[in-house]
Amino acid sequence: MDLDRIKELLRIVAESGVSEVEIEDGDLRLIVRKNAPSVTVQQPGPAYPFGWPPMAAPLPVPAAPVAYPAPGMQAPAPVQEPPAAAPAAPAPKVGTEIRAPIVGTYYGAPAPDADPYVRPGDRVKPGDVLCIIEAMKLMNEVECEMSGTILEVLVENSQPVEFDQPLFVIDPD
Amino acid sequence: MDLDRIKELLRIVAESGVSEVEIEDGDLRLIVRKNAPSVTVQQPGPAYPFGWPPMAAPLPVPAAPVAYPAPGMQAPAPVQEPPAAAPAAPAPKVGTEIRAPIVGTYYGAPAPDADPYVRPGDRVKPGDVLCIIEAMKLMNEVECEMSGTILEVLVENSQPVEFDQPLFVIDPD
Amino acid sequence: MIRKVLIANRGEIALRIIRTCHEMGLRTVAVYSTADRDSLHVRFADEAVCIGPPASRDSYLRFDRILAAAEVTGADAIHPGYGFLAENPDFSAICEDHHIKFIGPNPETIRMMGDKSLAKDTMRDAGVPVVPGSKGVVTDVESGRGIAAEIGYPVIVKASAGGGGRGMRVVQKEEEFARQFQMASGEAEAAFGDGSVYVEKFVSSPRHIEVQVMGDGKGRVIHFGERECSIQRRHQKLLEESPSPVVDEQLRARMGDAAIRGAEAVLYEGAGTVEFLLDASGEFYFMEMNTRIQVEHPVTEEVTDTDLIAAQILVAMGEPMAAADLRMEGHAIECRINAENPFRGFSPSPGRILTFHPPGGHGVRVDTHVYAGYVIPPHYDSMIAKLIVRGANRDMAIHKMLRALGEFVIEGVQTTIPFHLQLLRHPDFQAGRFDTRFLERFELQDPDAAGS
Amino acid sequence: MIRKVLIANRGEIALRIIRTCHEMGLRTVAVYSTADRDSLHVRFADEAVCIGPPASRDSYLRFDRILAAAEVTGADAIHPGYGFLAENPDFSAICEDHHIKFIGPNPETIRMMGDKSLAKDTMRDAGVPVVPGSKGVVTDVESGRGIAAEIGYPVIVKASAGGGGRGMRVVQKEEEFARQFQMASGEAEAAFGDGSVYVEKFVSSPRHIEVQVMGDGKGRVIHFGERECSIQRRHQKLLEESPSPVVDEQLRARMGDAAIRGAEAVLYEGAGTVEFLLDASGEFYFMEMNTRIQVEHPVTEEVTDTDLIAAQILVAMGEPMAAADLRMEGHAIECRINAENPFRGFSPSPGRILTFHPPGGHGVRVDTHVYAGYVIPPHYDSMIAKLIVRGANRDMAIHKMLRALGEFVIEGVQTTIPFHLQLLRHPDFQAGRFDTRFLERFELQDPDAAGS
Repeated sequence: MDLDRIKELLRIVAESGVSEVEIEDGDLRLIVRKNAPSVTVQQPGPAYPFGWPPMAAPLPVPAAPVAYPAPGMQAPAPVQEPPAAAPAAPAPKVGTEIRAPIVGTYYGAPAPDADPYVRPGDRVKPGDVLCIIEAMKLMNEVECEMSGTILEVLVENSQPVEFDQPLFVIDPD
Repeated sequence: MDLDRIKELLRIVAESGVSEVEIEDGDLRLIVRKNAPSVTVQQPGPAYPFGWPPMAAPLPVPAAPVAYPAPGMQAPAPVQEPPAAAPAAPAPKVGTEIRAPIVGTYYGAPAPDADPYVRPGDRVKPGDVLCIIEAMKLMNEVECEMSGTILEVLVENSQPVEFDQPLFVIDPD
Repeated sequence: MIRKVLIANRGEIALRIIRTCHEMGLRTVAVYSTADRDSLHVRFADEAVCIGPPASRDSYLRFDRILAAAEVTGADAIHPGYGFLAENPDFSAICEDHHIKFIGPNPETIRMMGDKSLAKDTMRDAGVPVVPGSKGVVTDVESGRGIAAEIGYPVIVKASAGGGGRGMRVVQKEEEFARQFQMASGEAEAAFGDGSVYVEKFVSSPRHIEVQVMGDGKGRVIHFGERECSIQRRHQKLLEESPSPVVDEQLRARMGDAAIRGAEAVLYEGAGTVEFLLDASGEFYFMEMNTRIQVEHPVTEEVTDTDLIAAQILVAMGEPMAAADLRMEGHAIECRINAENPFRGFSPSPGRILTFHPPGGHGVRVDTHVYAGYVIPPHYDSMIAKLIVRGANRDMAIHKMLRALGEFVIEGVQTTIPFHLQLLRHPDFQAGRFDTRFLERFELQDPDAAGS
Repeated sequence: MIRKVLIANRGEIALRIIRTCHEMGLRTVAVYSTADRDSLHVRFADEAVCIGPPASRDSYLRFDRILAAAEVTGADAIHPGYGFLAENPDFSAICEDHHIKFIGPNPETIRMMGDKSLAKDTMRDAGVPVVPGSKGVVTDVESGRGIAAEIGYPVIVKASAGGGGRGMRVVQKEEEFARQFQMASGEAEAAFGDGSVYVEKFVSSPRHIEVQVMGDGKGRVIHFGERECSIQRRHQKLLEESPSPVVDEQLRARMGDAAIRGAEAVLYEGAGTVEFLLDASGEFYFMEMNTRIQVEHPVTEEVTDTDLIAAQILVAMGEPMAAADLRMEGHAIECRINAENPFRGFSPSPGRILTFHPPGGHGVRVDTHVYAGYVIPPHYDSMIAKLIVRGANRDMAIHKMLRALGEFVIEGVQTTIPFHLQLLRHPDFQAGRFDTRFLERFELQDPDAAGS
């Protein structure tokens, strides 16, 4: 399970009104929990030092952090491990990863109702458009830099991607 | 070089008026430094919070700590390593250590001008007095619990000893 | 004048005292058992003397070995910390005999406050409110029953020499009195070798509120406000805060005055804590006086901007205490981080700490003697750190504590951090609605059991 | 209303901001380069987005990538920290364009204060004392020489776009003027692509004193007292404290008033610092204004009992600032712990931290993003921790800092801890006798070279 699935899951839980979700998938166990309801604490005295006015609303309790597996300090668990290494994902076929050159929102097709640029099994060559990453209202086409066969598409439409995030697995010629 | 030698050295440096002493002995390197002279800091305002009066005298700067070799946190260097393990001491003959049963001041002889209870090479048997440890004005005789030959006396007259500190090395029969 | 202080203790409080001594320009001597060779109080003291094997009775509780260590190192004062010999009148007396300054009250005061009946009588005579009950110990069931009838049920039968809940029985009605009385007395005899008990009114829904005082030994006493210590599990405090969410200016003044009256009556010297029970109607009753620094003293330090250890030492040096108005600012909370498994009945979890990363930043204080690689010895108590935060008000302090606990990484042993996180998120805790029995009702959610 | 804050920075300041955001109930987004995957700001943020490779110009300095990260995470505000984009007017402007609140001043204020000549003119017009010198930039040697003759030697020639000592030349007498002028201008051209310089009176034995201000953007500004930042090595601050040992109540009021006048004149919004040179006679001159939070802000927080990051965010949310009197209590010192070898010209010492044990206890604060096992990347600055202490007065703060530095264990890399220990023991430092050139005279004793 990669970071983005976790993000997506977080968003879904946040919007669902459900207070706790637990997922087990192979060795990975992920628990997402939302806040205990926040309570107004009646507190006399100044709410903010140095003459600041009281806060308009009580501060919400921060959400419980996502239970990433075993975050050791000595060798921190890589939170943004590429999905290839995550036990939850099916073992990808051997190949080369094509990674995101920028941060933005991924689109696999030129328009919502259009066919995707590439599907697993497609042959690609240098210069072929693989996807679009939207950043700051600009649609940036990501072009292929090698010839080969697409083995896998790793992200989903309109999903946010970060720099260096694997997008495709390609079997180069 | 054991802790007590370091203590002794510290005391000597403190009394000497010398500001720095450095000793190299085999692999061991020990540097003892005294304070930089303390300076009265002119400081307006209260010297002590919550209505305490100003201190009578300026606070002295704490003494620089003795430079024990490599005090790593992961595996702290044993500060009170028995001298047998210290590189500065001559390698002791193989034998059994007789350790101090209490904290106090070590005396090797019944009186200042008397012969010592034991010397290296002396034969001892159970019940023989080996030394005196003075604690709280009481002279506590330390008796031998085995038969054998004294190989080494590890502490000096009127030196403070702590619990479990090796005093003698004995070659048991 | 004090120039070199021997600290007759271990763990975080030994390090706490060493730190302030060094800041005051005083030399320090640590004493330690062979189990504590690698503890930070040994590392950071100017001198360290091994005094015995791991068992406390052969090391940290041995008068002779500690005094011998003071003699061989030339220490002119002994700070006892808390626990061990801190409230032992004989130790205070023997230090006096050896012309070593005991940083704490004189033997008579310690003895008097250590005897619960005598302490209560002394306080009552000084005009401090006490729980209605027997004057002194009750030796037979019949006179006990008479007193109980007079003050009204429910009553509590308590061991005179007790502590930690042993020899303590609540009696709801007269029919049960004889049986409960005999059980309390029997437990007291077994636990303390002293079966004497007293009988008093049982205060329901009480809060444990204590007032920090400091006396100069000549009859002047000042107070530093209160601490709320109602979050207890089997009489063991787990979280403390200052101020209490239910104590207002007027109540604080009344409790402070009472604490000062009591301490002045015994010409109290040094730091002490007067513990009160506060009932739901706002009435408070003297419980006992602790004649030492407390584990939870940092919350008072944070809101009153004081160093209480430095204050103890200054008083011991004979520095006069100037008059000062109490000024409390902000709100402080302390969480005790124990090596215990909160999901297994707080069972001890000794062992090697593999990873230790304390939280930091604005308003966060950590008092600890441990580090990555440290082995928690099984011989002593399980507290490995105190996490203290200060915020502008209680709400902000709670949020700061949640943030700090969330950053605290300890691996290799179980700790009470998950307990504190759940407690601090509890609506009743956030609202300040709790008493000393709150944790009996509090349901801890075990995350490992969530899916089962 | 701000609900989610993206922190466009790294290291300790990113973590510092995340902590306060969480305490305020705000969500946080960290951005990071591939070199910072293991940094604590990534671990402790609610979300983290990788924005580029290690080089700052491809990650932390890239407007587009940071704004895209804000877009995909739905952040509604950006906190720039210090350094990187914090004083970039174009970044502030582009945030405005994208309806993302930039936590800091508006682009015009940043631009104005970033131009040293314009800043100086603005301050002079607002009645803030400035160093006598050229009005605006000087383009040719002859007019420069005329101005120098008017204000009297020594004078200093400074790059308008400068910083960090580049494009800066002191001229002692008229004969040297032409040569030094041309060298300063040439350096400025080379370093900043802008050869314009100005000429002003050279203040000898100056102290660097700066005043912390906060403005609401509507013309109201308050100040939080001064910081003493004269302990500098090649214009890099190493130790800061508040209050300054040489600033008394009256001087503080005068400097504070001047800082407020200047900031009010530009309708200043958010946290800012007005830097002054203070000469030996007690006269002070405006140097420059930093339109961001400073590295050394914690010393002000400690003595004024404020959270300046929270204050920045509250101002950005439009919360009104109430009138308040400045109250400074106690004395705070910050030591910058850099991964540098002080005995080898403070050369950087990147690498893996093997052991990391920060000091703790009463009055000690540590702000750091590192931990045992952390690898310090060679791409960014070398600061790995800030150690801040607060004591009742300067003397006690110095002793507390010595105690805390003595406890700080960092193994695997060289640090500035030995430098700070020697500095704090220096009689002139302890007496408060120093200026910005103090470290040029300060002789560091290398313990490894002591015997040779």
